[in-house]
Amino acid sequence: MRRLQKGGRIDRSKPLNVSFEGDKLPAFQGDTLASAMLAAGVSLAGRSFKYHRPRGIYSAGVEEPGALVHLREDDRHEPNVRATTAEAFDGLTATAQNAWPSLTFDVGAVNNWFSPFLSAGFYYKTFVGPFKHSTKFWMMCETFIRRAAGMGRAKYLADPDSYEKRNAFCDVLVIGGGAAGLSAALAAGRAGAQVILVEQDFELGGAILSDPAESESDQWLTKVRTELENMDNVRILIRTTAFGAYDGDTYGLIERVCDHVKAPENHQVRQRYWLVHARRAVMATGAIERPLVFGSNDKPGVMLAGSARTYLNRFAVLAGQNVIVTTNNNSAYSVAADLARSGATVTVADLRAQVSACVQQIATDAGATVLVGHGVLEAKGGRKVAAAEVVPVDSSGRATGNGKTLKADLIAVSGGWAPAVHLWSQRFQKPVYKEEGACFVPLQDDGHTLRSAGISNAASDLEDVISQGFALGTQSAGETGADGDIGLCPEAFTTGPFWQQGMSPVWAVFNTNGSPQGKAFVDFQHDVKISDVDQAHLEGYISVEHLKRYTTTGMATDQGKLSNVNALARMAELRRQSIPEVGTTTFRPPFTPVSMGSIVGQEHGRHFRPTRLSPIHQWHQENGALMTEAGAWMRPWYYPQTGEGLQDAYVREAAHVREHVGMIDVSTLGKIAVQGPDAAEFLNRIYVNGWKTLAVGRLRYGAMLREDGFVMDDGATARLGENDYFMSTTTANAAKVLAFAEHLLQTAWKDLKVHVTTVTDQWAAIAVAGPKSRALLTEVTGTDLSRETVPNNHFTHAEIGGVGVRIHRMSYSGELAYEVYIPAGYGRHVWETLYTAGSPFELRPYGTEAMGALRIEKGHIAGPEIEGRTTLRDLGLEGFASSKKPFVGSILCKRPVLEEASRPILVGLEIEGATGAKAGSILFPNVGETKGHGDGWVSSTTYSPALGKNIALGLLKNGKFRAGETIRVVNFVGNETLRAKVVSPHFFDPEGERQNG
Amino acid sequence: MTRYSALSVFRHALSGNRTWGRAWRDPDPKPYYDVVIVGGGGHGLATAYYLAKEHGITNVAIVEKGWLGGGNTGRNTTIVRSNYMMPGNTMFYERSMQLWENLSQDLNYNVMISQRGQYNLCHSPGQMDAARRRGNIMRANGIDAELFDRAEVQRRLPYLDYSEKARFPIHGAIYQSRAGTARHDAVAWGFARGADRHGVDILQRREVTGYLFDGGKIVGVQTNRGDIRAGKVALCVAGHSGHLTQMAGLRLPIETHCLQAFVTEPYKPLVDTVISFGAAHFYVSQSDKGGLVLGGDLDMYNSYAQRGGLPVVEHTLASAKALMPCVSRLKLLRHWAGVMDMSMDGSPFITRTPVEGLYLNGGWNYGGFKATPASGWCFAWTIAKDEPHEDNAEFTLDRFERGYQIDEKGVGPQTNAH
Amino acid sequence: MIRINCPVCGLRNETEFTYGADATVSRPAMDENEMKPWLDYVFNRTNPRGWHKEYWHHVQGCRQWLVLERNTLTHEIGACELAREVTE
Amino acid sequence: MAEVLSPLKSKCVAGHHGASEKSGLKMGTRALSGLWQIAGWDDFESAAQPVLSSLGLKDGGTFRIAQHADGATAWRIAPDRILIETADPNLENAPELMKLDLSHARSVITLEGPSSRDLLSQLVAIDVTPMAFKPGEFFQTGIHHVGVLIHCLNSDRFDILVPGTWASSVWEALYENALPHGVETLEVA
Repeated sequence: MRRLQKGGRIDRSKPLNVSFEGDKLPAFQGDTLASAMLAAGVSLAGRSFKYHRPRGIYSAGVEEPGALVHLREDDRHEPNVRATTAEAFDGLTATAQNAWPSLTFDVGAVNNWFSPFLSAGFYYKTFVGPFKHSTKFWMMCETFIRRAAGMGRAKYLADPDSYEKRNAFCDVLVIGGGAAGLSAALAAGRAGAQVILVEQDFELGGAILSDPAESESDQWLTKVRTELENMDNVRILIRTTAFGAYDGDTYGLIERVCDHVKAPENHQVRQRYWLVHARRAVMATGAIERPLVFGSNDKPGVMLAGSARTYLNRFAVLAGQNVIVTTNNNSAYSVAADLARSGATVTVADLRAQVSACVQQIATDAGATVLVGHGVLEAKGGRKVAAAEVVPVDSSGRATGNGKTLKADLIAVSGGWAPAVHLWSQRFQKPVYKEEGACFVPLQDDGHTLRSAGISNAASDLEDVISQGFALGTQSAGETGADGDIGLCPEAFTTGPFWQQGMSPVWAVFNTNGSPQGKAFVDFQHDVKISDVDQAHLEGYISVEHLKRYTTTGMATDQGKLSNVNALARMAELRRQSIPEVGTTTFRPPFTPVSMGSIVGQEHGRHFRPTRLSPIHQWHQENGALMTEAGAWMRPWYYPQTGEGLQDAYVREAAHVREHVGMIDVSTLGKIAVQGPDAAEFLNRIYVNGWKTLAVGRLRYGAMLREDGFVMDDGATARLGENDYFMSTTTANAAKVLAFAEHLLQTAWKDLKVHVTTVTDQWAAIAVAGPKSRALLTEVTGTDLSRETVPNNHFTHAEIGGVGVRIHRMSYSGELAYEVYIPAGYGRHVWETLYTAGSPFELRPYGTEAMGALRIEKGHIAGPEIEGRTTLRDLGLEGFASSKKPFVGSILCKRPVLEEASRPILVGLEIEGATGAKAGSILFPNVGETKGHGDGWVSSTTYSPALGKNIALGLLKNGKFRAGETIRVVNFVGNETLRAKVVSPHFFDPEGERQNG
Repeated sequence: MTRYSALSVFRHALSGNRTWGRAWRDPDPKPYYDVVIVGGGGHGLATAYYLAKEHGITNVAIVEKGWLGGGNTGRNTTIVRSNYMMPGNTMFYERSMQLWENLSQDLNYNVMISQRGQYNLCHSPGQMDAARRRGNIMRANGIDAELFDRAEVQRRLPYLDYSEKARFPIHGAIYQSRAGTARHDAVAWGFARGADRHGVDILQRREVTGYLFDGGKIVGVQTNRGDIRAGKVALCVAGHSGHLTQMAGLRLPIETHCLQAFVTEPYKPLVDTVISFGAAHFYVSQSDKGGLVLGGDLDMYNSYAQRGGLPVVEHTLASAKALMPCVSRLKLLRHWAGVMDMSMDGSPFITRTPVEGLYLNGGWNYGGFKATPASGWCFAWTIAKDEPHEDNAEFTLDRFERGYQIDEKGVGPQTNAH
Repeated sequence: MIRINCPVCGLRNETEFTYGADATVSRPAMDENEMKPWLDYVFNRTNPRGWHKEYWHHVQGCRQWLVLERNTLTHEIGACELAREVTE
Repeated sequence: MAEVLSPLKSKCVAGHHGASEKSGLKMGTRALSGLWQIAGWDDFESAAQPVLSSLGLKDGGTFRIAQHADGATAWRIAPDRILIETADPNLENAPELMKLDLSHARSVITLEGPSSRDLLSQLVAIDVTPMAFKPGEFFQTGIHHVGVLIHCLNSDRFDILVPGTWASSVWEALYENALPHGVETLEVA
């Protein structure tokens, strides 16, 4: 292996520092890590998955199964990087993976000796262990298996790089920048369509880049590329993979913006995820060469023939000095010729019985030897190829006589080519089999917006590639209405034998007895041998899906790009069926693996989901509140004083409200404007209680059910005007209630003249609660808020700090209390005005935990009680339901189980002893077993400062008749059993004297 | 039939693995079976296995339109657990767990039950309370459960995001140590081999196209390759239940939805347990091969297409990174989807139907895989005895009429919310 | 990415919408007193393989409820109307 | 009278952020003069006309194109709803028409600069290229899962109306995505 003195497409004026396993590699701008490794003579690149066999560089592209490495270090470390697609950059460091203690001496390689026992499915038959009802033995074995499996090692470090998403729209998306794709983009571009052309490589050209530099093809490429680059309506994205084709003509692309430099700088993103909506797409993705199956065909030094040519012509690396080129088609003759011309000793072992003279001449003219009707039976050597045993074969690949051993350091193989139909298959269906060329191709259907051209469509020759591309580009642009002059199709250039011309469908070489020589691999990365396919067949795993899953062929990081057809061909042979009868597996996205970070873009960490903030949020933060999550909202949980924890703080806050006055930010409540002449009728239907009589200036509590009759939400609604209501919902259900209301109005109740609009953002809201609340508000507003003027469930308009507000008299805490509604932009101002004015009244802010304590003392329900499985009756609200009118859920709430007398219903619990109960504890009778589902559960708990004891709300079977009973409150997961007395849920001021006072 | 063991593997290896017998036969159908099971997935195969093993009913055929185990059995995220709270569910899933724990031995097929534990993370005090209730119900029913606070979760799973930056802070977790994963394909193959050993005929690539009726009673199935008469016809076709009952004139409280699954490239052990994110629908485990297996939410709309849409791909990967920031540079290898029965309360059906001779096993929502053994066991009981076992007594179709919704999430009759 | 042609807002990605429910079931009249029609409306579905009519809500757009025709096998999109303009 | 506090006030501090030597964007906020929704039923358009006329608006615009007059802008946000920005707090009354004050319900994020369309394309799944999104046009869509209204003022200047309680989070999403372009944040005017 060596770097040639001249030629290639590398920039010799730009040497790069590149290292593998600590060894410096001679690399230039334009190299890949793989080409640099080859140039340096590195043959051992990695270890295989199962047997830890040595693996070299097998390909020059995305299909690489062997040369997978760790790239970069520390928090930019990346496992499983294909050396063949990693662009060389200055400062690149790569290390080997899946080998311990070192790549050259890997303990895991011991598996290779045991390989007969590790055949297909062996683990399904072993490791069960001798113990009934125990999984311990398997789990012990599993520990070792897991350590040996996996490929690269991931790190637990957070990614320092950033990513972005971009939405794009175009008329024609061209996927693939080879001859077909360039021609398609050119036609569509000339027609005037908006075109995006994507190429996964860092250069446009596709297979042309594997032709000798400065050949005729280069001139074609330069001409077409230049024209494209000068079109404003064509966007060219290189280093960009179209990884998936999705519904709605949407394509996912990943652009590797900074993977070819050591680290992104100046806020550049590492990768960009493009979501492209393309009216038409041209798939010009080319083909992937197929391996041949023979003994030790996985040994470093065995390489795809086309790749050997790529390394030679693109990277100026001669991958072997003594080369056996073995093939079943014409394409490898260009490889043989180019290698021979570069000074290698080349022998072509062609599996076919007949090869046309002019094709042979291509090789012989360059100095290569051609053996027709010959194949490689086995690659020989230690950690790399040293020789090949070449045998004469019949048309099925079986040896017909003794072979000879030829010295070789490179075996270049070509089993034909498989069109890269992945994207098409992801979107539509299984591709169809084309006998001529023995390959799967997309079904051509004009109804499809994604169509293929060129080699991915099994074009017959280069002229066909270019004209297919040009024609499909023209057609696609035309279908989007672009009708500019497209001119003439760019002339084709001459090239060597075209991809798989003349292919004979033989993919494996066997001994004279029909068995493979040694280990002959179908799937290189997962170590699936042809004998594993045979065994799967023997055991009845004969469908392609069973075969894939039983042997794991095609499930490695290359997703069967190499193994697919050879495994199918073997199964077809065994089943005595054709390949299409055996079928193929479905291709799934992504085409090549994509980093998770790129798809996530900026939506991570704090920006994983948006956050909703009250207009008063900043004040809470500035004043030491501890915040808690409430759906998307952040709410003040409690305002700790020095040294206080949650418990002390909320008890203090709640007690303070009962004694003086407190205020809490309730801006998070859902608020909905219900407007229109039929608003009352609407409320009458959606709430269980009646609304026809509510006067302007008053408000009323309401409960609503789901369509199936369970409680959905509750809250108060005020009548602001004749046709104008202001509904409040719980924080959690605001969006759900609004969408439900809109649904009913727009689908079922179209006759109602009602508009519902969220006004949650319009209003800040502050609850002011406590015996001194009236005095405080009276002073600060100068408005008469007396019991007579503003009784409970009334509201009035007032001013605070010069701001017009609406004051609702209603109480959640059970205290004399008001809710002040303030235009949001003044929310903080009013809060601060109240805070300052409240000083003589000992006003203190309180958080959600204290609010919880207060409402539990009053037996008011909240989220833990409205948990989606409780009925009005369960929650003690049956009295609210009107019997005079139908309402949402009014029929289904009468289903028998929902009316069973024994259902758990809301009760109060007074906990015995000094320890409070935990919500989620289970209720059991005082005696008997604590098994099963118990008699109910604890929904909400608190220490009640007002009562001086621990209390709770719970739902208890027959709760209505169990007042005074002592029951057990069991928290199994906290190892705690408490006793509690069943009481009314209205612990505190059951008559409501305080709130009505 | 070879009994599988390390010894048999050794013995066959010595003869070059060329002497293995078929794991199951490929028989021609008989004209009549006592029971025809429609659907050769895990549930159908398990039903056949237990019909034969527990009830001695061996004149049984499984009719599968494709290849056995080719549906959701081979498309799920392989999690097994028994952390259900609602009466009707709790003991059913615990029966399943107990069957799992002995399944490899019972089937003589290693289905790789890995009881590596499962964490359900909680992100608010309210979620902690809900988790406690669930854990307590489990414990009261003899099922293992532990509740961990934030510090304990951090000690056990140090690689999650506990930083200030986390949008949804981790408050704690409920943990079931007996939960874990199983090798999904092996479950289908193990049951298939077990059923076959008892004489059950597995008829692959045969699609049911209708029923044979005698009066109002179903007495067999029509298939694309001929009719088969049967004493009883049992549906195990979750994802397509509605389609197959429609042919018998029955509408179900079921919609078919698409659930995606994701696997990354293989890595050395990174996550040694199963973690469910409580802030979004997301869970992760790592397969024995090393791929991180990720699961997310439904695609939300009715679908029979076994492929998913991009929004859920984005959502799932964002959840993964939100939970475990280190996954950012790891790579997604493959994503696919399964179609499944989403029922109106999120719970399944194992029941006789209003149509005589027709039995239904379906409505598995997300939970089908973990239920496989108990589903087969209970369905076999129901078919054999014409009445449910107490563990599937509530999985009837009339429960909606009665008002007995088994709604683990409390979200009501909206299939895509379960 | 399903793309829905909202009659108000134009062609938009599914991410702007929420899926509502099967639009082939209609809500019984408010004064329907029988249990059966309500059970059918709330619980039972035809669940077709193929073309389906369904409600979508344009929550991040005009907040209109739409009736969309969509193929559940292929995810093809058909007609889309404002729910309020659909006449049964 | 107290000052209206914008939820974006703490964000709008003059400064340059992100990529150095690049200034692709300016982000800021502006106060709404007043924002009203008018909504009606069957004959909405004629019901709305007196209100629109009194503000000098020809009509309510289309679902795509805002209607603008001196001191008033109308966005037709739904078949029977129009959103109007106007300083006039006393809109005409009309029968069969409901008015709703939303002046505090939205915040405006202002965006301008050569990279503003690029930034929008990072967050909005709609074609925002100059051909597809022209001055005077608007659409309602989502940014970072939040429903917003984006109004194109001229070739590279946009107003984004965001529900106030989400404004801070939407701002941050825009800001994080803007860093590679270089972003100047503007003080509240």
